[in-house]
Amino acid sequence: GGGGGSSNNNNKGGGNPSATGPNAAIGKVFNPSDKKGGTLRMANAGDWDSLDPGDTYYAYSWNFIRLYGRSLMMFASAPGQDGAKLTPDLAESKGVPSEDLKTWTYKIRKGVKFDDGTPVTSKDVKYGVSRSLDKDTFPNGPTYFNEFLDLQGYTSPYKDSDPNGLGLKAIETPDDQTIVFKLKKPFADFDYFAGMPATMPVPKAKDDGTKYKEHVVSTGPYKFEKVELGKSFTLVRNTNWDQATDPNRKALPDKITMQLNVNADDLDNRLMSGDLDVDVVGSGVQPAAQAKILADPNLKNASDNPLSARLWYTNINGEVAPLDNIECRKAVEYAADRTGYQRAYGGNAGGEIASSLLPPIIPGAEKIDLYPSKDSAGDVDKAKEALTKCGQPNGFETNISYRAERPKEKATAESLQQSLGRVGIKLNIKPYPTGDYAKLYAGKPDFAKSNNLGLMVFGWAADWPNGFGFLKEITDSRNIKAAGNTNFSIKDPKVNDAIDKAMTEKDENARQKAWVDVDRKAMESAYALPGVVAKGLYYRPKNLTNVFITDGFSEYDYLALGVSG
Amino acid sequence: MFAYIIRRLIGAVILLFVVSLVTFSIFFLVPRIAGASVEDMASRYVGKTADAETIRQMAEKLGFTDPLLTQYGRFISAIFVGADYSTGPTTVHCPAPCLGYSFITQNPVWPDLVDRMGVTISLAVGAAVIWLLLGISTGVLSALRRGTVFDRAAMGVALAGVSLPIFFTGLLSLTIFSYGLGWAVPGGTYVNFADDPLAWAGALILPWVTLAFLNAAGYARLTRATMLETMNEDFIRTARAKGLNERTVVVKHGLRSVLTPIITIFGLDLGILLGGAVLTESAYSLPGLGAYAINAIVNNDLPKVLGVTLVGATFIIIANLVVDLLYAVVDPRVKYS
Amino acid sequence: MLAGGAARPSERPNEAFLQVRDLKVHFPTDDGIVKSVDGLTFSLQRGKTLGIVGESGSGKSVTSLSIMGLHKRGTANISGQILLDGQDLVTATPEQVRSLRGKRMAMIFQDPLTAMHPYYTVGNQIVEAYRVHHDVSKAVAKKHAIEMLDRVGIPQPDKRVDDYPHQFSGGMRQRAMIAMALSCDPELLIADEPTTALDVTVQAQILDLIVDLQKDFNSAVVIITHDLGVVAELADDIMVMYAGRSVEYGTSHEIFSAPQHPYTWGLLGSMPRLDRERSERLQPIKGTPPSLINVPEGCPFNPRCAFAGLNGDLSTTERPEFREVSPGHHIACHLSGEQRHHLWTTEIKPKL
Amino acid sequence: MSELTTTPTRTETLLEASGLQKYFPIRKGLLQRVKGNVQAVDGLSFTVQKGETLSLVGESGCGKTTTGRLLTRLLEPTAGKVIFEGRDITHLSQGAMRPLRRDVQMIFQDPYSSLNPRHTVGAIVGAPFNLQKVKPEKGVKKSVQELLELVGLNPEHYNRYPHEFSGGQRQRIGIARTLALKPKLIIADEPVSALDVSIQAQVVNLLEDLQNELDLTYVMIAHDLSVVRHVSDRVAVMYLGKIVELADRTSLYERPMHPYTVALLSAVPVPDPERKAKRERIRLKGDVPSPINPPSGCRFHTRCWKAQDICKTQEPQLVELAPGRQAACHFPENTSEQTIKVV
Amino acid sequence: MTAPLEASPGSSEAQPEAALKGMGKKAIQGRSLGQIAWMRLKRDRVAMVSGVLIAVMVVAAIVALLLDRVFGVIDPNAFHQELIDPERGIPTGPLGGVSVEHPFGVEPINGRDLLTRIFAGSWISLLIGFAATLVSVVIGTVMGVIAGYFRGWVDTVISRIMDVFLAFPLLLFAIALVGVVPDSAFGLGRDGSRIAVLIFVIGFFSWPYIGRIIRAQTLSLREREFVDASRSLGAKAPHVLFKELLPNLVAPILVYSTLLIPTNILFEAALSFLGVGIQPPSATWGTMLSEASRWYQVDAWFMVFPGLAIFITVLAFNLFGDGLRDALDPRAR
Ligand SMILES: Nc1ncnc2c1ncn2[C@@H]1O[C@H](COP(=O)(O)OP(=O)(O)OP(=O)(O)O)[C@@H](O)[C@H]1O
Ligand SMILES: Nc1ncnc2c1ncn2[C@@H]1O[C@H](COP(=O)(O)OP(=O)(O)OP(=O)(O)O)[C@@H](O)[C@H]1O
Ligand SMILES: [Mg+2]
Ligand SMILES: [Mg+2]
Repeated sequence: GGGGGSSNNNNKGGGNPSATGPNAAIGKVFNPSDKKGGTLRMANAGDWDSLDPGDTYYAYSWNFIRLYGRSLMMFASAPGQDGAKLTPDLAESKGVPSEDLKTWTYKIRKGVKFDDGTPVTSKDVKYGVSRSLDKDTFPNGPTYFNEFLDLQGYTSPYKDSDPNGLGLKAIETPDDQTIVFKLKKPFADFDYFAGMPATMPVPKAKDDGTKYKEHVVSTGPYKFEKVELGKSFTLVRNTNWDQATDPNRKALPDKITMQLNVNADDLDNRLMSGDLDVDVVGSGVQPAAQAKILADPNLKNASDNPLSARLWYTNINGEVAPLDNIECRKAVEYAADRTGYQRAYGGNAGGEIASSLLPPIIPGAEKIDLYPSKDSAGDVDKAKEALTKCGQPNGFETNISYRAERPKEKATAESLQQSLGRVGIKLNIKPYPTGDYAKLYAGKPDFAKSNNLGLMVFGWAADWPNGFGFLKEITDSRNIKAAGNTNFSIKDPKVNDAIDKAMTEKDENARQKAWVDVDRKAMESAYALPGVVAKGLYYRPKNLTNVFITDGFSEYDYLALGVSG
Repeated sequence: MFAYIIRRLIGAVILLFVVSLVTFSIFFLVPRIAGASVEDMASRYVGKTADAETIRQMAEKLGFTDPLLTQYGRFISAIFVGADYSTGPTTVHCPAPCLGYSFITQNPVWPDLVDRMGVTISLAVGAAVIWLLLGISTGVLSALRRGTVFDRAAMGVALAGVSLPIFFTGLLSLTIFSYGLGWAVPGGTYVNFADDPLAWAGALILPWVTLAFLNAAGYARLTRATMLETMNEDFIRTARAKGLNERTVVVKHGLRSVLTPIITIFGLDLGILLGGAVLTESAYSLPGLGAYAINAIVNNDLPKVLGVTLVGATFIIIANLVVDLLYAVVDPRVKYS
Repeated sequence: MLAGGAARPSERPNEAFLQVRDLKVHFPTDDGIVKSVDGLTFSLQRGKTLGIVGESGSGKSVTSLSIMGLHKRGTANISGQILLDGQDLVTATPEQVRSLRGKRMAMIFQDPLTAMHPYYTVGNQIVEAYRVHHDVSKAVAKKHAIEMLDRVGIPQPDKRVDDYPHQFSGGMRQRAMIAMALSCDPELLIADEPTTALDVTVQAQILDLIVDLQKDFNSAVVIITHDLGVVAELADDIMVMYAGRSVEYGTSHEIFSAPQHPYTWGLLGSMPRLDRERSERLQPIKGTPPSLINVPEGCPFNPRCAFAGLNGDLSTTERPEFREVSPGHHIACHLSGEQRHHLWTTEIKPKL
Repeated sequence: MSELTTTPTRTETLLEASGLQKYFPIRKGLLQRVKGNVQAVDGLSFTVQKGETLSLVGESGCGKTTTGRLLTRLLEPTAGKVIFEGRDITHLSQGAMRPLRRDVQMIFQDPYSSLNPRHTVGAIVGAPFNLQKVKPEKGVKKSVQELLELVGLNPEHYNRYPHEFSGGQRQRIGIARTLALKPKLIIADEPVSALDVSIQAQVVNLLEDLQNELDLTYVMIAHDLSVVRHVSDRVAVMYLGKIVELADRTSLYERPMHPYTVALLSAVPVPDPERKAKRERIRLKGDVPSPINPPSGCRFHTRCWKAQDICKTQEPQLVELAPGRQAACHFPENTSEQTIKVV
Repeated sequence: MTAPLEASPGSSEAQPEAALKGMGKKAIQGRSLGQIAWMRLKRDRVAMVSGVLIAVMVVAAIVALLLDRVFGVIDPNAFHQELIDPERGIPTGPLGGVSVEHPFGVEPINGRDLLTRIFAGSWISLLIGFAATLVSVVIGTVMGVIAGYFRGWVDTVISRIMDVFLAFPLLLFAIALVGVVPDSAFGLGRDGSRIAVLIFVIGFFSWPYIGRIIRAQTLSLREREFVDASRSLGAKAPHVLFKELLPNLVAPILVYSTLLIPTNILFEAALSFLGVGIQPPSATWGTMLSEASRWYQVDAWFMVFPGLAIFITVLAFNLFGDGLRDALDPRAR
């Protein structure tokens, strides 16, 4: 379990106990209600990666999927940090580890049925996990099971000698209620894995691989009525869902509609005009809507502005001269005007200025500020000093990359161009297509080096709100591959050592401290320029009930929402 | 005439081949030339965290390692005889015309296209009707009142239409008429005509008008110019000499001649629009071919790009053919052998 | 309808059917005022044919368009009088003139291909002309159109009525134009160079047709051309125009046998003729037609006239009056009767 | 007769056409196969003597222009030969033809479209020098100005554009252009038919003067029979792509042999009201048939008042019926030496 | 859509007679076609104003290029964040931050001065408009003239190529190509390669429109006798094409170009809207307008001036084009 009792500043500025007003849905339930009925209208400015539980990786999707699927564990449907705590869902209780932490056993609740009335067994869960291992068919989902389960060469139930597709040795189902996971290496936080959508049961009979996403068989309170890929889908009540088997869900609305690929500004407008209830992507409104909301007290009262476990930062590429010199990297750290960075992300409402990688919302996070400056506007003198030490007293020229379809990253690049320009560091701005940013451009070390990408604007959100979930992927240099990286730049053995230490630390508190150490080491090596910890500005339409921000996903808890209208 | 149509159709097929080949090359060859490896291209089709081996396998599975012509051949053969794709547990047959199978969204492209076509056709045809009415009538009036305040004003307004990009006028119209005055429904609320004709029209009225506003100017100007020219023709003098009243002269004799040039550009415009009104669809969140195409391009989803390109090209070719045939209807002097 | 004009109610036999008095048509343009027609007077009886000849640009077409009221509003300044059966067309409202067009006066144009609408069938266009002035059904009008086509000598008119103009040959088109012009029994027919675009053989056919039809309809006909042969075939009276004015007017016989104006002499001398011995050399009128913006002072013909010097500087200072020199024969020339007679008999006639 | 004195005494052949034929293919159907031909010119044979004027007359569409264009090799003949100064030029390449272009020039029908409206008079008249890479001794400009003077234009008009000139003046510019390289033969395609009577006379006179001065040979294409009579030594009458009669001017006008010639002559309106009553005219019925599908036998038989069965089946050859007089007719008129009055 | 074009070569001097007759001796005092057109154009006040406007813009654009790129006197990218509300990201001042120092106001978020940016952006927008037009006009004219003059299989081949180009969804290809060409291509300076690619893409894909028009005009022009006259003098094909025919196509080419330039400026705007225009921080009117479209609800002033700049340019070119057409058409009076 990840949840610790450390400080959570979600309520900052929202401590007002009154039922309405800004941030009324942070840390508590706004407009609590048990009234059932109505239609919850949601929309998405983009498209889902997949509705298939074995093939999805977006946070909002994991939040939303709980409406139609039940994984072994789940983030509790509760406001604030309680929402980041794992609670058994399909399982009767948390996983029972073996002594060596390599075997985890779960008992499945009795009485849970698929939407066609068939009872759910542990074999369906095993099948679901097994098929999610097939990355040929399901490329989108996470690969934790592939990495941790003792696969012994198993690749896919579709290539299985067992006609039932249950030939995977790493999962055992001694009976219909029991499921046992066997790992290659010990892992204490396996419950997080058990909370992934991949553990949602999939009936083999209904599984047709890539087409399953068009007609996912539900175990949750809602089932699919209509799916139009890329356009919309509708959920209606699943009559085979039994409240008695499910302590976690209220299932208030009768129906949930989802529109895909809606123009983002339009979407905000429709939220504010009451034509729509939820923007499912959960990263907050667009700048235009933000400006509107902040200017209008009425709108502002109906908004929430929570901190999230997402960091916007810029990689400093040590492979590119002269940034291979730590002093030059430090010059960048000093020279950068972080207020400009913050403005690019929408000012105070868009995020808090970050001075290190680990967001404060992560349990145990500490403030580390190695490159302080007045008002965070950058310290020109210090930067020049560092440049001199680096042997580049007049500055140097390098490129800064960003994701083309992200205006905020563009604004960041422009802002850094200005503030680094003050000390003679000249930046040329290079946008690259968002979709291939990690695979073909910034995330491909060869490319970054040969294209002289000294700075690479990026952002990171944790799979889970803890040190491991946040830092491991972006700081461990041993993970760096030929392409498709998430760690673009941090290559420091000291950081790696710190990670190893944190990974093997058994004590929760000490582990948190150890991750803070990773954060500090990473900042010392100056491979990353932290920008802002994201704050989404969420608009909360009037007729929503039971609204609250969950720290599990840093957005509204979709499981709890109801409508009053 | 029949032979002519057949010949044109054969020509059209050849044209489509060329179009598809060039599209194929642009989206396939150009990145290769620009330095992307087969693995780079395949890496788009695997998950975020795939390792090199997975990528290599994917490249093989997608056939990226085959010579380009083999790949193109596969694409073409799929159109005629269909193709089989693995969905995991089974393989599905994508029946002809199978315009490819997207490995990113894991579904065949053709049904998508058919689905999107409805939206685009609704948008294009509706707008076309409006701009034709608007453009031609303005043009005629302007021509008849050449040099008057009306003429200047009408042409000025018409030019305003072409002078502003549609992503701009689109948003403006939404702000004013939808969010401001509440007269029109907001963007992204498209429903099929069959489901609810009223809602369908409601969702489309703003895009129709905006798109029509953009295009009407061209038609108004063309009509005006042709009309001015036509009204100098001898046959107009003859019509007057017969004692016809001015209205009949203008409408029956003058306007009739305007049809030919109008049809020419109309065919082209409509053909292009039917291939996807990219900006309009994106401004109004309409799930049409244009939006689909943009999405496909942004995601580098080659089969979708190819599919949508071919559909667009087909529309243009059909439109051109229809235009040429219409000439013969409108102008009895035109004969095709 | 084809019964000729004998029973026309409005006929006033004593008065000329068409009277043009001091007609002036001026076009203001970028370069100045184009005085296309500048004081033209003539009249025409029913059943008679007037031929108007003159060089290109002498104002023939402008005159005919003025009579028909076909000048574009605003572009032309028209003054003087055009009396059609006593009604002044210059002061009449456009609507009044329109109602006369096609019905009481009709026109045949030079180029029958461009003068017919390419997109409508020949029949349609005749039907249209008929139905503007007659409230009849389409079927009736079509029958009438077929009759008219038959009348002008189109073979198989019931079939050809549905052809488009481009399916007709040049001669047939001109016949169709004539059928259209005559469909409402006009009392005045203006033919502006009706055969210029046609071959000799076809021209002969068309001229015959016009003669025949005029006999049947008893219309007044104005025929405009610059081919003296054509007017000789058709006209009773001939008016010779130069620079927007009439320089000579007389019966056809007189104009050919005893022309009085040097310009007319020039015209006769410059055309090779089949009916005479082949002359060794043609005698062109020297120079080029005058600008209608800057019409030469005095007699407009003076710069090109071989005899301009014969009466001092009168030719260059004073505009010659258009006067009657013998009954029905008018000219505008400063030369005296003897001079003209002398010149004609000694210098001009022998060379023709 | 005075005319006889103008008949050229020299009999040196400058140009000879034999069996000249031009078919324009009509394509139809799926594969665009040739489904027929416009038989625009179908077997013309004639010679042009040095210094004479040969005229081609006939109704619109009978193939006059096509013939002219074949003679100047602007069109490739389908069959037949063109021999210029004893040299077969029928199949010379464009390159080999180029030097010959100096000797054979063409005056075009339409003075409005035959001058490039975007070029100055100087450029137009000087073009032959440039294209043939001839450098006149006095320089191009001087030579052009001389040419302008020669055709009766003001040499100061060198820098004007064609639109500033009247039709007659334009035709003179065109003539000046053809004269630039001192050609031996000029093919004049309806040089005066677009002009006004008075201007027409000026141009006709000019052409005659130039012929005398420069020893030119003309092939004159025209449809105005009066003008043709005035300018020609010999006249060829064409009907539907064929020569139906070829004779010296006097005989042709006074004693036409082919019925078509007779009809043509009688159709010319005569500017003499006295004579119109007396004249007996032959009216041809109908129009010229289509050259795509010309009538069998004698092509004129469909409109001929003398036609008999043989005319439908057998094509009459162009034969010399009297000295210097050829006609293609089974039943020619005026075969005896009788003289008819045409008018 | 393609800009309509009606000036047929037939009409451009269809009746020079008419002009002549009226003019007689005095008017014959040598006025070339250009002079006549110029005279008429001068009288067309709307066209003249448009023409002057275009001239002013071109000069301003050149000045902007020099000031910004060569002398570095102005900095269109300078931030003025003090003018921006840090919470809302939009200018604090009224009317989008209009003030004496910033007469057009400032951009949201970073407060860059709009006047300077519009000024500095003018050269890229106009350059793309002009150069892309030049590319398509040159290709289109050459191909069109060749197809129309030679006819036969040459015409068939070229016409089919035009069909292929027309059948391509241009926007999609622009996006694909712009994304693929490396920024360092062609060794051009800042923005240089992107501008080059945009010019190429826009120009290269829109030539068939003008190609078709020119082909149609050539088809009718080649029937005119001066072409035969030239051939009969021994002119080779290139001479006929480029010395005889081309000068007669000047009117449609000019007119079409003035209509195409604004279309291309808008095209750049559309590409910017789709994210493949000029790269930041360089300003173009298109990028500014597309940027503004994200802010239009809260800072509508942002779009006023870039929108006006595009609007006025497009309007000016169109009106000038109209005027030019009227002036070059002798029938229009
Ligand atoms: N709308 C007009 N505006 C200006 N000038 C005009 C207009 N119409 C005719 N003209 C001028 O009036 C004069 C007379 O023209 P008109 O057409 O009557 O000549 P015409 O005698 O019929 O000549 P043609 O034999 O060539 O037909 C010409 O100089 C002509 O240019
Ligand atoms: N390029 C061509 N293609 C097809 N048919 C042609 C072509 N050129 C001419 N013809 C046809 O050939 C025939 C003869 O044409 P030509 O121009 O030689 O006639 P013409 O005697 O000069 O007539 P006109 O007196 O009208 O100038 C006509 O029927 C014409 O339609
Ligand atoms: Mg006239
Ligand atoms: Mg001809």
